[in-house]
Amino acid sequence: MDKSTLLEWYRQMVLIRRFEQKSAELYQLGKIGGFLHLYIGQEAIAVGSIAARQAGDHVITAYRDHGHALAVGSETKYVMAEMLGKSTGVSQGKGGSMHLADVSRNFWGGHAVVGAHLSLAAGLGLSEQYKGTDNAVLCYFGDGATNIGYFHESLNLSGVWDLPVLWICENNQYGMGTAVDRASAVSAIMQKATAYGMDGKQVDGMNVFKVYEAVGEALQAIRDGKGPQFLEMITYRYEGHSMGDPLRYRTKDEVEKWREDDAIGILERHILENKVAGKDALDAIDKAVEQELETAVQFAEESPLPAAAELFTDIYVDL
Amino acid sequence: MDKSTLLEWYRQMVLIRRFEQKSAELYQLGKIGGFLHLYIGQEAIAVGSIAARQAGDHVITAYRDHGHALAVGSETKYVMAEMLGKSTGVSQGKGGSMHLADVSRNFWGGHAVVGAHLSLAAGLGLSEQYKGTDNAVLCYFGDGATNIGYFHESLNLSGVWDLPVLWICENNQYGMGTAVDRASAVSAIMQKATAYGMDGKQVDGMNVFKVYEAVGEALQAIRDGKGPQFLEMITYRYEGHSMGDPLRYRTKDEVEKWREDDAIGILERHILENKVAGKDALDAIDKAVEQELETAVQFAEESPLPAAAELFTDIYVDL
Amino acid sequence: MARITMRQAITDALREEMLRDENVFIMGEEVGVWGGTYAVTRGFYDEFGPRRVRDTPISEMVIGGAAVGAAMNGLRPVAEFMTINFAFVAFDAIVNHAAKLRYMFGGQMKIPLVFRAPGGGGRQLGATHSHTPDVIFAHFPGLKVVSPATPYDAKGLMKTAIRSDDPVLFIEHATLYQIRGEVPTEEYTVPIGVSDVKREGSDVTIVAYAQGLQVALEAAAELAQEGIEAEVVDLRTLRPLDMGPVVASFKKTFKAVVVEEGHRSYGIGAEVAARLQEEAFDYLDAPIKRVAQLEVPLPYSRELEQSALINKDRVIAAVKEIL
Amino acid sequence: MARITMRQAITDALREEMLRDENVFIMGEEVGVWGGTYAVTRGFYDEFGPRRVRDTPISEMVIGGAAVGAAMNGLRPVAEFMTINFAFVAFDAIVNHAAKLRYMFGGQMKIPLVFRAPGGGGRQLGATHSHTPDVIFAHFPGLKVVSPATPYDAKGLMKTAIRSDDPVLFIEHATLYQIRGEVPTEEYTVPIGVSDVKREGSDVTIVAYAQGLQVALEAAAELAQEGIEAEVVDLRTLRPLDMGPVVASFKKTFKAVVVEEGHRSYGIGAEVAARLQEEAFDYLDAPIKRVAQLEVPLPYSRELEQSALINKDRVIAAVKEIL
Ligand SMILES: Cc1ncc(C[n+]2csc(CCOP(=O)(O)OP(=O)(O)O)c2C)c(N)n1
Ligand SMILES: Cc1ncc(C[n+]2csc(CCOP(=O)(O)OP(=O)(O)O)c2C)c(N)n1
Ligand SMILES: [Mg+2]
Ligand SMILES: [Mg+2]
Repeated sequence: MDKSTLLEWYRQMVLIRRFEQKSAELYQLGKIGGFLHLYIGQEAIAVGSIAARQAGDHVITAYRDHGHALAVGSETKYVMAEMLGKSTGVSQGKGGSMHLADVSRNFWGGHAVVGAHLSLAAGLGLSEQYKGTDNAVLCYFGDGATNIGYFHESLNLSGVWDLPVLWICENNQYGMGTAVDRASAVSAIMQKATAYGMDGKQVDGMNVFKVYEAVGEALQAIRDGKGPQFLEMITYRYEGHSMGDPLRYRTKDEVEKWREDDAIGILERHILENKVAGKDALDAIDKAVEQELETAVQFAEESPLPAAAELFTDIYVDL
Repeated sequence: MDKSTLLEWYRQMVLIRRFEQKSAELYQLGKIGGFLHLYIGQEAIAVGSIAARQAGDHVITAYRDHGHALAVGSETKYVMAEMLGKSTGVSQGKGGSMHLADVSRNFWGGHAVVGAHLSLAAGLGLSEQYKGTDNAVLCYFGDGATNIGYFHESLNLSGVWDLPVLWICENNQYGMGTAVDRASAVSAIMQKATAYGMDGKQVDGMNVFKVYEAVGEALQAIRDGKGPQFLEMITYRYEGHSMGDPLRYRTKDEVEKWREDDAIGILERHILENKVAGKDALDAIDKAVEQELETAVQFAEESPLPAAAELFTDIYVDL
Repeated sequence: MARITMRQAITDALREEMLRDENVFIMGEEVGVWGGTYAVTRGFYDEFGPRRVRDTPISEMVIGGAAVGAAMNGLRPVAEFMTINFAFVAFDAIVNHAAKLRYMFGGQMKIPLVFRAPGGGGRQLGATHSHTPDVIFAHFPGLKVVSPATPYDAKGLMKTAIRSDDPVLFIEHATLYQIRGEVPTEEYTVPIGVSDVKREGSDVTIVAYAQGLQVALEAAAELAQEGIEAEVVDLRTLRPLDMGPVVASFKKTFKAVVVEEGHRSYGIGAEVAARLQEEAFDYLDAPIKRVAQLEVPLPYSRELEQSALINKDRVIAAVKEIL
Repeated sequence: MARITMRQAITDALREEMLRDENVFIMGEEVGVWGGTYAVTRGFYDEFGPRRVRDTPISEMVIGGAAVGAAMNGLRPVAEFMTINFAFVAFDAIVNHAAKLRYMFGGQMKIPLVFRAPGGGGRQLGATHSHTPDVIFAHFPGLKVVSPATPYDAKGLMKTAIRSDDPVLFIEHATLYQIRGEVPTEEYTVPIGVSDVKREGSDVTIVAYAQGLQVALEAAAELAQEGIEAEVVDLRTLRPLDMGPVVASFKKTFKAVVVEEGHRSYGIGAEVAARLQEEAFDYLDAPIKRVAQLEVPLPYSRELEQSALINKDRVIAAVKEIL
C-alpha cells in the first residue's frame, strides 16, 4: 500500500470517528433528532472495504451509516446537513441520520428496517447482472440482522441467481442489548453462509489491511464468476446501540478490552512503526479533519430548513 | 416391528392413497372445491413418523395435509366431510382440504401460507417447554418452504431457545413447478440445518421403516435434551402439485422411475417376503379400506352443509 | 377491436411492454416454466428466456425487495405475488420500501416497478387465502394502487403502470380473468388515477371497481328493467383516488351506493362515503350505502362463503333502500 | 388513586397479570435484559426470569407466529413488536394466523394473546419508522384492536386484553408514554369494544383516540374559552368499533370532527364518517370533518414532519368550519 493510500485511510477513519463524536454532541444539544447510531469502533470496515471497490460497485447498509457515507466520499458538510435535517443534506433533510444516501456515488443508503436492505442489495446485484456489467454490490449488515427472514431470502436468492453481491456482516457482538449467542443458533455468523452455498470467512474487522485484502479478494471472486461471497467482520461498537442506551448488557471491562485493539490505533501504529509517515503528518491530518468538521457543522447550521412545500415533493415522479 | 404394527402401517398407507384418489374423483365432480393437493407417493412419511410419536407430541403441516390427518387417526368420514365442506367435517366445513385439523389428536392443521406454520410449530414447542413436559412437535414442510423467511426465523429460534421441535422436510423434489435446485442455493436441504446448529440428516422417505427409525431417534434426541432436530425426507409426489397442474416441468420418465420404488410397494414386499402376512391378509385390508372410504364418502355426502348462522360463529371467543 | 379475456389483455400488455423496453422483466413464483399460476405469462419463458422471465424461490420478502433494488438502479421489474394474500409476507417491502424510499432519500431515486397480485374471494380457498385487502395498500402514500374491472382497462392500465416511474400495485381479481371485452388492436393506454363512468343513469350512483364493478353492472341492468337508471362509476385506481366523476354523478342523482368485495369496516366504501358527504354535502338526499363483504373470515364451504360475499341482489336491495 | 404515567400504567398491568396467571409471559426484542426499548418491562427480567420474560432474535415473523402457536396450546403470550412499523414484517402472522385460525378450524382452538406495538409519528424517525397504520389492522375480522389514550384506560384495557381469549393488537402511542393520569390502586378492568365520552359538550362532537384524543382535548379546552363546548368521544377500541356513544353525541350536536394521527385517506375517520351518515342521517347539519395526517411519507426534518401531523389548531379550524 502506498503512503498516500494509507494516509487517506487514516484520514477517513479519523474523520468518521470525529464525525460521530461531534454528532453525539449535537444530539445532546437537540440539534440532531430521531435515533442516532454511532459507528465508533467499526471504522476500519467501511474504510477498508470501500477502498477495495471499483467505481461501479454499489454500497448499501443499515442505519449505522455515517461511516459508509463518508467512506464513499460524500461531502462531510452535506452529510452533516442531513443530520441536522437541512435542505442541503444529502437526502434533503427528509432522511436524517439513519437514511443517508448519495446515489451519485452509488451509495444507496442507510436503511432502518433491520434486514430489509439485503433484499434491495439483491435487486441491485440483479440489475448489474441484467445489464451485463462486472459491477458488484457491497451490502453491510449487523450480526442481529442475520436472524431475520430478509437475510435468508436475500442470501438464498443471491445463491440461486448467482448475483454479484458481497455480503458483509459487521459482527459487533450485539444487536442492541442482545449478544450474538442469545439471538443466533450459531455463534460464528459465517457458518450461516453454508446454507447458501457460500464459504463464509471471518475477518479481523479492526484491522483495515485485513478488511481491504479480504474484500478485494471477495470482489475479485465475484468478478471471476464465483458467485456471491460472504464475509464476517469481527468488530465492536464502543458506544451504546443508539443515544440513550442504558448499557445494562455488557461490562466496562469488556469495552475496555476491545478498545485496546482500536482500529485507528492499529493503522496509526503501522504508519509510524513502518515510517510511512511521522507523527506530525498524522497530526496535520487530525487538524485538517477538525477544520473540515467545523466547516461542515457551520455549513449545516447555517443551511436553511426544507421549505414547507418540500413536504409534498418527491412522493411520486409522475403525479 | 410386530405384525399388527406392520399391517396397521400398510392399512394407513393404503387408506391415504385411496383417500387421495377418491378425492381427485370428487374434485372432478365438483364436490370438492378450492385447491386440492394430493399426498400420493409420500405416504410413508406421515405414517412412519407419526407412528414414532408419543401421545402428547404435536403434529402440524402444510396444505398437503390429508395424509397427516389420517395418520394421526382422525376418522376418515370426518376428514372426508371436511373436504366436502360439511358441518360434520373436522373443521366444521370452514377449512376445507388445506385446513384439516383435529386438536383432540394434537393435530394442529393444515396451513396454506407457505412456511407460516413453522412459526406456529416453534410456538407449540415453546408451550411444551414452558409447561415442562417432554412432549415434542413434529413439523412437516416442503422443500420449497425452506426458502422463505419463516423457515429461517423459526429454525433459528428453535435453536436459540432449544425448543423441542422435530423439523421434517418432505423433499418431494419440487415446489409447484420449481425443482429444488432452481429455488435453493444448496441442493441438499439438510445442509441448511447447519446454519441453526443442527445436524441435518437425509432419510429415504419412501421407506416407512427408515422414516420410523429416523424419527424415533430424533424424537429421543429431543427428549434427551439435545435440542431441536432436522430430517430431510427424500420423496416424490406422483401427481401434480394440485389439481390442474399443467405438469410442464418434469418428464413422464422421471415420474415412472420414482413409482418403481413405491412406498406402499416397499412395505408390501417386506410383509410378503418376510411372511409377516400373506396376500390375502393384505387384500382384506384393501377391501376394508375400500369399505371405510365408501362409508366415509356416503357420510360426507349425506351430512348437512353448515347452517347459515355458522358464518358468524367462532370468529371470537368472547365477543 | 378484438373481444378478448381480461387474462389475455394483461398478457398482451406485458408482452408488448417487454418487446418495447428491454429493461422490463418479469419475476415471481412460477411465472416462467409453469407459465404463471393463472396462466398470464404462458409462453413468456420460451419467448423471452430465463433472463427476462425469472422464476423465484418462495420468498416474497425478497421478491418485493429485489424488485425495489432493481428498479432503483434503472430496471423496470414486473414482480408477481402469486396471490395478494402472500403480499402480506412482503408487506414491509411494498408499503415501506417501494412506497417510501424515493421520498426518504429526497428524490435521489425512482422506483419504477409493478407488483402484480391476483386476489379476491369466492374460490373456496379458506380464510387466509381469500382476502380482498386492497384498501390496506391504498392507505399508503407513495404507492399507486390500481384494480381494473374490464379487459380494456386492464390492458391500458397495465401499460401505464409499467411505464410509470413510480411503484404500482396492480391488483387482478382472479374471478375476472375469464370475462371478455372489446380491446383495440392498436396501441393505447389508460391513465392511472382517473375514474370512469361505465354506465350512465340519473336515479342513483353506484360506485365500484374490480369484481364489484361487474356486480354493480349486473345490478344496474336488473334495476333498469324496473325503470331505475343507475349510473355506475368505476374507480379503477384506488390511490390516487379520483372522486371527480363520482361527485359529478352524485350531484345528478343525490344518492349513492358503494360496492366493493372487501370488508365493509374501514373499507374503500368508507372513504368514498366520507368524501362524498364532504364534497357534496348539499346534494345528500339519503345515506350513502355500502355493499361489501360481511365481517367474517371467509369460510371454505361454498354456500357459506358465497353468503358473505357481495352479489347483485344485495346491491339492488341497497339501492331500493334509498330510492 | 395514584397519578402515574401511561408507561407505568401499562407496566403495572403487565406485572399484575403475570403475578395473577402463570401462563402469561412476555416475549419480544429487548424486553428482557435491556428492560424494553420504551422501558415498559424494566425490571421484569430480574423479577420473573428468562422463562417468562423472553428476549427474541430480530425475527418478527416468528415472534408473531410463535406467539400464536403458544397461545393455541394454552399459554397467554404478550408479544412485543418493538414498534408497529416492524409489525409489517409480521403482517401475515398477525392478520392471517392470529386472526383467522380459530375460525378456519371451526373453533377448535383459542388464540389468547396480546401483541403490543408502540407506534406513531412525530419523533423524527423518517418515513419507514413513523407509521400510525392502526386502520389497516382494524380492517381484519378476527383481531381485536385497542389503542388507549389515558393511563386509566391503558391499564384497564391491557388487563382485559391479556384475559381475553382472542388475539388483541394493543397499540401504544409512543409520545403518550409520558402523560399522567389518575389510576385506581385497586383492581379494575376496562372493556374492549366500548367507546367513552372523555368530555361533555353540546356544540360539536369530536371523535378521537390515542394521541388524537390528547390533541382533541387540547382543542376542546381552547374552544371552551371561546364559548364552544365540544363533546369528545374516545373510541379506545378500533375493532370492534363501538359507535354507540358517537352516534348518541352526534344526535345532540349535529356536527362532528374525527381526529386521528394516521393518514386521512382510507383512515379511521372515513369509517366513522360513513357510519355516522348511515346511522344518524337525519341529524346531519354539516359535513363530518376529518383531521388527520397529510398524505405524505413522514420526513425527518422536525418542522417539516410536524407540518404533516395533526395539532389542536387544525382541529379548532375544522370545528369552526362547520359551526
Ligand atoms: C425489522 C426490525 N426489527 C427491529 C428493529 C429495531 N432495531 C433497530 S437496530 C436493532 C439491532 C440490530 O442489530 P445488528 O443487526 O447487530 O446491528 P448493529 O446495531 O449492531 O449495527 C433493532 C432490533 C428494526 N429497526 N427493524
Ligand atoms: C407465502 C406463500 N407463497 C406462495 C404460495 C403458493 N404456493 C402454494 S404451495 C407452493 C409450493 C410449495 O412447495 P413445497 O414447500 O415444496 O411443498 P409441496 O407442495 O411440494 O408439498 C406455493 C408456491 C403460498 N401458499 N404461500
Ligand atoms: Mg450488531
Ligand atoms: Mg415440494
